[in-house]
Amino acid sequence: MPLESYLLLGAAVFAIGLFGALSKKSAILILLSVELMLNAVNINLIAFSNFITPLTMKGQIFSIFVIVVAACEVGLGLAIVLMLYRRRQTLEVDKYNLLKG
Amino acid sequence: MSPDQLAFFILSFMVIASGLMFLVSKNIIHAVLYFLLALLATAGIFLQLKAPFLAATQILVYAGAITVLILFVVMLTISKDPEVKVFGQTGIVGPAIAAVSFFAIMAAVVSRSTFTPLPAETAGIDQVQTVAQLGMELYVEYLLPFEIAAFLLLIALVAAVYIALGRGHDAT
Amino acid sequence: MDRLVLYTILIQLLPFAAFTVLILTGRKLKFGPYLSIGAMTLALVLSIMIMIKFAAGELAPIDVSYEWFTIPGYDPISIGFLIDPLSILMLVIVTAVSLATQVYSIGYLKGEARLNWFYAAMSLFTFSMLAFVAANNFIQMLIAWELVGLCSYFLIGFWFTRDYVPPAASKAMVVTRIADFPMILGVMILFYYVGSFAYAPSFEIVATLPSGTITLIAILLFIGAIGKSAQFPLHTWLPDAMAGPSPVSALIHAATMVAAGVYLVARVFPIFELSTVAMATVAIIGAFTAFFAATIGMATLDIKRIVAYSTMSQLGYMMAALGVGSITASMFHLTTHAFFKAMLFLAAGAVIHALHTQNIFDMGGVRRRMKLSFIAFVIGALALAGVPPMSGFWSKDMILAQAWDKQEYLVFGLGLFTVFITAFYIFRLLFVTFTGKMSEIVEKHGHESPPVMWGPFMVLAAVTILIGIAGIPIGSWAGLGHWMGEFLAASGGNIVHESNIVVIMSVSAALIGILLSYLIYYAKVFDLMKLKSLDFLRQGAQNSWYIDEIYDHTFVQPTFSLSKASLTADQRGVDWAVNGVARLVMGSGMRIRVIQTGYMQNYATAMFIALALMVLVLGFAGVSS
Amino acid sequence: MIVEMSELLVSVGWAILIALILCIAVATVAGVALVYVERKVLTDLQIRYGPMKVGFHGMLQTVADVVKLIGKEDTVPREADKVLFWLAPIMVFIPAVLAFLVIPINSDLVLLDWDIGVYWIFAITTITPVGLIVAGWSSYNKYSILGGLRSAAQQISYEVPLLLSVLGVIMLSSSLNLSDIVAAQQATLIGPIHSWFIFLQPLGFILYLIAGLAELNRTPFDIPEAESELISGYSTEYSGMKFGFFMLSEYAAIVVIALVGVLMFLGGWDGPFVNEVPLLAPVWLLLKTSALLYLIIWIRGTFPRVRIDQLMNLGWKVMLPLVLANLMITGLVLVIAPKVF
Repeated sequence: MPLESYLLLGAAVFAIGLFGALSKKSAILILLSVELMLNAVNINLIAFSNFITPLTMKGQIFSIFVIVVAACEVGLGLAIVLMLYRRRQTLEVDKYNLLKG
Repeated sequence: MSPDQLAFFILSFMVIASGLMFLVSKNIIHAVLYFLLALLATAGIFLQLKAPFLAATQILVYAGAITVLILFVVMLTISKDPEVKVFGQTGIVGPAIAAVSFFAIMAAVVSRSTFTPLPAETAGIDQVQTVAQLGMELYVEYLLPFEIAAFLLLIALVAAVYIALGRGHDAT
Repeated sequence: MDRLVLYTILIQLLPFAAFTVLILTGRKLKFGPYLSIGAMTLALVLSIMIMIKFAAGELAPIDVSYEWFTIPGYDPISIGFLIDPLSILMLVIVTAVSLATQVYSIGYLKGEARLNWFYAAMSLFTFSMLAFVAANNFIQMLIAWELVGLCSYFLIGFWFTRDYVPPAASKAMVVTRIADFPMILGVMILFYYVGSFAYAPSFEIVATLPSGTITLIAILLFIGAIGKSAQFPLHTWLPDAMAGPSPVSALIHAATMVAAGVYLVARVFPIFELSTVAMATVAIIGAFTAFFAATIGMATLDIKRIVAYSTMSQLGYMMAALGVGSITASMFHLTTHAFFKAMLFLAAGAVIHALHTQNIFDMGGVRRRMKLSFIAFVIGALALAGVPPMSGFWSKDMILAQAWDKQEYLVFGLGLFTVFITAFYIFRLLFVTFTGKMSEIVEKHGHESPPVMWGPFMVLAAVTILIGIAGIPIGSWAGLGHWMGEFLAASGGNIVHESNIVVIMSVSAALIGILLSYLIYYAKVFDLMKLKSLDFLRQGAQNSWYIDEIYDHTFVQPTFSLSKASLTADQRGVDWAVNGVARLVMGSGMRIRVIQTGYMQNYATAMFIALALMVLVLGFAGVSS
Repeated sequence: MIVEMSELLVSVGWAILIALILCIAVATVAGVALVYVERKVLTDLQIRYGPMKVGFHGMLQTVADVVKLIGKEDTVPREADKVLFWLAPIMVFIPAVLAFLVIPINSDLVLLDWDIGVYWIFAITTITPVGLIVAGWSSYNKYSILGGLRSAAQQISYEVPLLLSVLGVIMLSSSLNLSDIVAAQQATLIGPIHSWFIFLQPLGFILYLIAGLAELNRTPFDIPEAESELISGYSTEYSGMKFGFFMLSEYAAIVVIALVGVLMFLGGWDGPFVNEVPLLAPVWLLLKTSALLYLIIWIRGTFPRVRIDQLMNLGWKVMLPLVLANLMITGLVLVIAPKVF
């Protein structure tokens, strides 16, 4: 398959993740949507790695770091989610509007 | 149609379909499982891209760690009334515009771009990369970033434990 | 470095160091005044040392420059010192009078809370004046010139809690600023043609310019001098400046700062010499101011104001002397005047200090209570009137002789008449204040001032008597040399040819004035008040010939009207528009506020849509280009 | 296009299908056999006969049990999430099956000769906890949920020491491929003793075994299934062949752990006369695996169950430091050894 199809797949997954992050109600699912977006990035990175730098595999290296960051993010995100739940007994982001102007 | 193409179509269909199902499913556990399915299919895509190590890592990290962790949190915080609306007050029009326009822009950019392998690496196009090569690259060329990433993980671990324990404030 | 330059810098830095210490330590320093006085004493000793060496011919004039910064295409702007007889003479005068007034101030300002500030300002003033005198270029001169004005503002406003003081201080500042503007313009024009700020190259190149340009530059510079030296028509600030403490009046508004204008003209005299029109202007303005101020002095009631008008008058003489082409005469009169006028101010200050009034008709018979002040005042009055052998006689006589010699009969005539008026009004002051019956106030408060006050003015009195020797035209008259003329020769000073007719005329004019004053105010042969026909003159003189009122009507009131109109326009028009804009913003803000929902997702959505739009726009722009 | 596609599907599908069927067959046979072996060994340890009726010495007993499970009524709780309830056993079974993909039988015979070999096994088996949680959650039974969560927590906790304990071997052999790892153990260490990594990594092997037992939820770490506390944990509500799948995958996983242990620490198919008679290789492998399985069953027969807090403490406070120390020592030796010898 040509590189472009993988890039399009990455864009589609990113768009799905973006839509989820912008529209979902549950804080956990928003977190997962962000993970989907990171995943889309990984698809792109590995596709590039395969087509542009097949010998040095730079894209794969980068996606390893992306996965590391994603793991950190989930760990911290879930800790925060737990704390929020303890405070407000809900994870619906509609209830968290302290920034209201 | 080559096996390669077929695999790609099936896998990308799985990724996108389960991604969409993730968006619309009312049950949060179902949503998480669709998420898992999307990621496993992505791992298949990685396999197809000659990146088995990353495919395995994807399964290990996302399926083995992240999904289980999320299921834990879902179990711990499951809401008493199951009536859960899928979408928040933002609605779906704005996010849909954003997502679709993002995809459209990316598609336009991709269709207008040409990609060629780095001149020095054209020889590697058909070569199968091994884990050993990846390891050498990671631990020799990218040792410092690797160490920093490890340290970041450690910090995140400590911070997550500290936050989740909720010490110092209204721990209930 | 040349030792002479080193000494000059040291003389300037001593008062500056005193200022720095005083301003940094504030009120805490107990011995603040003594620090300042000590620095001043050293400066004076150094100045006199230089002067003696110069007079003995051991030193030669020097003009050094140290590069400060450069403007491409022009001579470097430098810090430099021009040390020649003219500046050395001024160094001595400034340090000497400053020392005297500072010593005097210990007594005069006893118990003032802000004494250290006073001494700091005095030190800064002295430094500025010395820097002005020693400068060898226009930039340095302008900086010092403005600093001098600033210190004058500080010192006039020393008692700023009294309601008449701040306007007086502001007036001094504003009026001199009005004069400074043309002066800076002159300097800029000069720089445009010369390409350098330094005096020496300027003088050389100016000579090659067309006469109209020279006249323009000279007149513009002279306007600055008019402002600083309180010449007609920019003299109005000086009488008001008497609101400051008497030592300030003595130092700044009699001896030094007001002389800065005269010094400036003398310094750049090579430029004036090239233009007959400028010279005539200087002469006429000077002579007229001398006469004009003297007429006001005849009717004024305030003791300090009388002395102030006499200062104006004498400054007019100095200007006139320059106008008729004699630096020697001008500088000689500046020197003698500095000492006797400072002394007069200090003595008047002693009287005011004792009696707490400034109206001479409230006084009377002060002589019996304040003998030393009386003696000093008599010496000063004689010197001012121009009675031999007081120093004032010699210097004023030199000016008249110069005018006579140059056949400037208008200047000579005005000068001679002014001698008469001067003698009249200063003895009027003397007789009314010190003789006759003791008034109640004098009975009650009259007492001699402490030694720390009378010491300085008695010393100055001695100097007043002796300093005349420096200018005795012994060469032509009694067979000895013109010391002043010879000393200043290196700075362009000339030797004035005396003539016996002038001496006789001026001495008799002075004596007639004294006699008249004696008859009216001491012997009371007749009462001037009964001459109703003179009332309008008296009224005019007492109101300074309505100059302030004229200014008020021609400049101040229209400005106020314009300001009020502008205020109305601002409040009705501009404010309305500004508030309208604010209200518009606020109103629309209140409406737009609702989009701040507090939900991160909304913000992120907006961000991404905006990003997409931006990419679209940029993409189209990129495609089209 | 469609014809072409279907042809392709058929050809590729056959390959995958054959591989899967092979795996499933191996897993099923291994699982079924192990159940029988376990029963027999346990009864032997307890000095009784155990199943004797079906077949020779009850050898077909488990086969009969499977047939019985297939025939049993498949009950589904009314409140259960039916799709997930159905899906969970498969989610547990598939990883266990897929693990067999990369396990070699001798130096050439392996379904997928993959350079990430052992990493694949550990990666794919991490899906199992998800299945367990889903099973527990979809049963709509609080014991099931608790059991599922406990087993998931336990598996996640012990995955870290398990992975780290084999890293020493991977460092020594510098490969993830199981065939390469076995080949690395062919060299002679001292005389007849081959350089099996159990000699070079004794601590690693012990830790691997303990972590493996915990990973398998086996005694003494069988808290999630503790009958006395949780009524069999996540599988309470399951019956019929769905329950059979859980059992099957559990025993298949035990076989996988034992196989990997043999391949990585005990020289794989290495043994006497293996070079002369290549057919001996699978036999040696089978023998060694059986021995290891016997050890695991033996442990089940003799050790009491630990408490959950003891389990967690052991995992994080004892195992983890020990495996890290093992790893550091291995690394140090690897750096220093080339200079010494």
